[in-house]
Amino acid sequence: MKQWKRFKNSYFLHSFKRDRVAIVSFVVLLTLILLSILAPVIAPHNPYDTTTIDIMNAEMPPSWMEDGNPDFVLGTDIQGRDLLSTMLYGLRLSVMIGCGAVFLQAIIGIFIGMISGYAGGKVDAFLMRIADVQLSFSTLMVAIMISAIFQVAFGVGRYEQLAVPLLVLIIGLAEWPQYARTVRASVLGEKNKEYVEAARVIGLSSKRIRWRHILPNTMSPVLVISTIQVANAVMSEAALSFLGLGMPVTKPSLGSLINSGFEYIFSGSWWITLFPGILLVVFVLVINLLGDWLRDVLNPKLYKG
Amino acid sequence: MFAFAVRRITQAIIVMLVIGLLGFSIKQKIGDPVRDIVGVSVSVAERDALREELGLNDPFLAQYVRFIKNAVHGDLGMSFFFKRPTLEVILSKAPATLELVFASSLIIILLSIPLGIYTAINPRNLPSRIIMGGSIVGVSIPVFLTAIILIYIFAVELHWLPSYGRGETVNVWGWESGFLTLDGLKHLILPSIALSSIMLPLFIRLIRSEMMETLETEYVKFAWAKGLSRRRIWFLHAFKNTLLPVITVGGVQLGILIAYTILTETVFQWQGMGFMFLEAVERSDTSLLVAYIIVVGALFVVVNTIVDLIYGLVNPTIRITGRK
Amino acid sequence: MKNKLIDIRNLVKHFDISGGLLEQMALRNGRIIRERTVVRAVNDVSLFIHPGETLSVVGESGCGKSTLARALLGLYPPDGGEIYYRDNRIDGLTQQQMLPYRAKMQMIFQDPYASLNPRMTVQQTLEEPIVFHNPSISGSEVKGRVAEIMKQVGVDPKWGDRYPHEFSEGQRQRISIARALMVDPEFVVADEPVSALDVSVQAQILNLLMDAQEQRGLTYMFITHDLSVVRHISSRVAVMYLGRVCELAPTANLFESPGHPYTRALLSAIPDLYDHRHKYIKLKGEVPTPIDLPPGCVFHGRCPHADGRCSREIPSLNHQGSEIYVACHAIEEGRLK
Amino acid sequence: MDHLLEVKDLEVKFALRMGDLTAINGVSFTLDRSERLGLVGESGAGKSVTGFSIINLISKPGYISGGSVIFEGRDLTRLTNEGMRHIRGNLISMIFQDPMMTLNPVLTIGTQMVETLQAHMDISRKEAEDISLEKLRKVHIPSPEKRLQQYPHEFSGGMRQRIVVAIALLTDPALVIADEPTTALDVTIQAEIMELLLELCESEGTGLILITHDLAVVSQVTQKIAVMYAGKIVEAGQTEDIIDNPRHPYTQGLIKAIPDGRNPGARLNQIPGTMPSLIDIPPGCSFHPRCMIRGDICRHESPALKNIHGYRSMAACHMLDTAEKQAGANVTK
Repeated sequence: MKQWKRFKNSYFLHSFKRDRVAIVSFVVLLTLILLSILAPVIAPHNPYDTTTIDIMNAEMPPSWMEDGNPDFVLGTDIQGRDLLSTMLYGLRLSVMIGCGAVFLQAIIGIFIGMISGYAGGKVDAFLMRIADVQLSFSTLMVAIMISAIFQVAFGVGRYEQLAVPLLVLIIGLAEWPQYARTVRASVLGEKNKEYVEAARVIGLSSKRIRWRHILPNTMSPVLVISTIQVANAVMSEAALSFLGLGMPVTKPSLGSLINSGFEYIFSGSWWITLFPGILLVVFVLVINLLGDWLRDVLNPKLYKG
Repeated sequence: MFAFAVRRITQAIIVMLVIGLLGFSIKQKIGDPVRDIVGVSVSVAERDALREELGLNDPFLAQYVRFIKNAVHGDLGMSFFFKRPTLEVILSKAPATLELVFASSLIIILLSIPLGIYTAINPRNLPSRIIMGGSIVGVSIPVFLTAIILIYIFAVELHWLPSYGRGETVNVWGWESGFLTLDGLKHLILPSIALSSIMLPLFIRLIRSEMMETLETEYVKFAWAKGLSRRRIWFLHAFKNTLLPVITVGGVQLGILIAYTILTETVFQWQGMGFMFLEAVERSDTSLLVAYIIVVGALFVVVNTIVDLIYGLVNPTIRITGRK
Repeated sequence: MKNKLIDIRNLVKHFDISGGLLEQMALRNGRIIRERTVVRAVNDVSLFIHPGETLSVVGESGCGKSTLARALLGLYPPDGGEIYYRDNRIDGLTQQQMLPYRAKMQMIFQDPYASLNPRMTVQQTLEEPIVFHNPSISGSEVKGRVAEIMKQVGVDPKWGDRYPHEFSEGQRQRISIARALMVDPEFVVADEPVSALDVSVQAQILNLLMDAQEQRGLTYMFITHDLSVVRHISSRVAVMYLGRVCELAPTANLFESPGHPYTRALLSAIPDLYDHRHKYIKLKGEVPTPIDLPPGCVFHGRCPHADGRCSREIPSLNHQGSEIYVACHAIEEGRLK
Repeated sequence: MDHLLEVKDLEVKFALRMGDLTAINGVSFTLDRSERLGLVGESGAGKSVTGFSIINLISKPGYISGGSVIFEGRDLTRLTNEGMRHIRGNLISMIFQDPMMTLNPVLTIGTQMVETLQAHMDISRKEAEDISLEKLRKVHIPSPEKRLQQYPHEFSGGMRQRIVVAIALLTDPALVIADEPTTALDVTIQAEIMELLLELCESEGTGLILITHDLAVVSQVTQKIAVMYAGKIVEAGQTEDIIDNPRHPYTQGLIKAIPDGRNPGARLNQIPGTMPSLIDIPPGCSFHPRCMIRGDICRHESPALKNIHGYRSMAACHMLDTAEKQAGANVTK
């Protein structure tokens, strides 16, 4: 109750209510996430059920166009699946993989960042060198390489079966340095502050100091990059799927849908690419906008402005 | 400065050894050099003989050392598909990719510096808001989607520009260049815009935020108090200090463009290293894949080291004391 | 001879800031050599503190006074020397062995913004030390004790569930003091506790510290660069310069007849509210860095009385009668009165 | 009589989301040629904002919302940007608090000195360098020729502040505004910088506004003092009058709160509470919640700065008579 009251009066909520962009983004994001969670319930068709798919329906334009079919509001894809349903299922996959990957990154990154920042010295130098090298390769390149290796190692068939957990693993492994660096930087900033020394003077164990005193104080930057990392993970997933290194066409994510539609753009079937594209961009954009807003609010420098 | 350079170069060599180790391990685990050389239609006994001959039964470390030695001499193995040394294959594809990256970098640098400075100096006016709004939309559109949209508009609908390939190229001392023909340049436009679309917003935001931070510093305030002209304060006092972090971050980011060439080259069927890499994955051409990883790794390391050295030259603290 | 609560003998603390092996490489005369960069923060410092007194350690930035305090409390492991607490050696103890002393020795910090954990309420901050040191204590007892201490330091106990950012600087400093008092310590190190505060608030905090000392019989080690504060609250003063104690004397003696040439210069530099335009002793040159300490007496390069011996031989802290100790060849030889 | 500088009813506001907050509320003072004034106050008193508003360099979102700053007969608040540029660093220079942050780290000292001269005078680089060398010698920088080529990080804090002083004096300005010039420095260096500043101002006939929280420092350097509290001047007068015979209860409390070594171990006089922030400046006299002698009138009527009967100083207090008794009781300390 008290927490709620505190939250109600907080600067956080206050600045949220004042910012139209943040409110709109939040509402859109919430809607999209709800749509993706409820996809099996609200989607008019089940794109995974091969018995309901008729290849004769392939490449139908949206219902408002000349050859449109009211059964398929946004038209159909190359395999004759209802595009709207496929997109909802695709968004669902993207959200799942994105959140899963960020969760994995966060665990690896926070752990390594904390160890590195608190221990300092050789351990720090070693871990951060790895992070630096990996980052200088770019997370996309690392993800592409890991997935390429996995695909060669597992074989295409197995890889497609295991695509969701593998993508979570790939994107998680590719992007942990972002977290590790952020957490490390804020641990370095916090660990020399006097409240940490005070905790040491009390005699608290370093484990307790790390996780009880320092960690909560690194959470603002972690929160900010978490939003942006979800956007990045969704983008990475889309990129991998677009390259044929991610979700297979039978279980398409937004990226693989765009990929499958790309070839047909020359024959005029723009909707297979455009609609999933718009959905992907809107989803990523609202997360980025919220991330930006969050950074402005949580950054004490701008806060004092 | 000399000591600083020695340190950075030593670090680069260590990183290259580690990348070599990774590449070598991949080759060991999933590659099959025997297949790369003789294909699949050879008897088991002959294969074993060949394994022994190739030293594939030696201890891991010995093989690794040999691998590195060969790599230093430019031998990264044979491509299973092309039946040619992998390095040769990659080098034949490299000009396409490097020209693409160069063109994009040029677009990014030429646009981001003025836009970044402008939005930092006028943080609240309308043009700045439009630029910043555009930049966040920009980072939210995946490169491949930008590429597809560009193709749809300018190639499919308007027929202004070609949609795929490099067009006519000229061979200059072994370098297949598309810069020297009108057709080549036309082919370059869409891919390079698409490729720069991901980094341009990031660069604008980076320059803007660094510049704004610099404008808030005491020394800039002191420069105002000295009665200097605006231009001198903005373009010398503030921008020179903005440049330092922008060089470190920006240099690395430009290197990262190479990663995104995989996406753009796929969309535009641009016959570069990225396109080749994806084909290698599809064909399970392990040697070529590993060679690509090592070459691109070397490229990244070289870029990073050069960026660090430039940073050291620009920053008087490092130039004079050799310390960070 | 009074007994000693704290006895520091020949304490040394150096920090190696050279970084990794590669960072240590340097080029000298065409040869690559390995060069370590060591900050010699505290060099061979000996001090003792009587129970119930306030010993101030003064010096300018980089003189090692804060490092000395932190080494004393075991926050930095010393590189040499011994530390005794009531005749028990406490340097080099493990966390467990140190625990009983943790409840006796506490610390107050400089920055009222950084010294409290921003994510913990005042109640949580104050409860933590007492619960940690007395795990069997009941909840209501803890609450009672927190309220009692909060009242003592002048913070309304009903504000316990507030976070630090809701308080002013002075109140935060009071809370920081309350945290140190929670475990009922005997000895408190105060590291520049009023330097960040405005004069009017500074007076409040100094009064609070003096009151607490009187009520609880506390012993203080007071780290500061502000000599007027030192003069007001301390019984004895140790003056540090570049990691060494150059003079240790009762406050009145030190301010009336400073011995060491550095002390003289330092005292002459304090602006006096009522004595306009008094002459200060100008020192030549710059303070050397603790990375590259001069040989001999660390002050010789700037000292108006230095001679050849000063640049070769490190002076030791010599007894000059009535608890006055000075580390100076000129005084020892009688060249300087 | 013509003053060098006359600040009249200066008002500065900060435009914040919640509305405009008044940071400086009707500050007036004058400064004659070669005169030195100390602006004294605790953090949040508005002394730095006052200093910066003289050369119209308040950080955003602050702006001058009223009053005038007359310098050599011209109202600086009405000047164009270009007109103001010719004043800044030329006729009025500033010295900042932290010498480690004031100099641009990527430009040599020489560049930073020469550009100042060239911004205001049509002279060659060589001539500008010669002037710079001469000024560096004046602030006792050894081997200045070599020093011109060096970067700020090659100097110690004290040296950097001396260079900043040299830059401030390059164009022989009529007025130097020094904002806490020694707060970031050690005592021995503080003494050195202050002596240098005093010596140079005296020899060149430069006016000085010294902004500081340290009354003792001010008492060494300036002839006049203005004490600020919550955006207003509460007391102003000759230095010795303010120090020896403060009239305003805040000034009295402030001076008595300084441990001066005359009474070691005794409880210090403390002013309860803290300076109000801009958001919650109390109505009436802004000092009244902390004042020991407040009366009813203090709660709703803001006192004006006026002459005190029988004294040279001016004070803004309704209860001056009571304050006098208070001071009388303590004057023997």
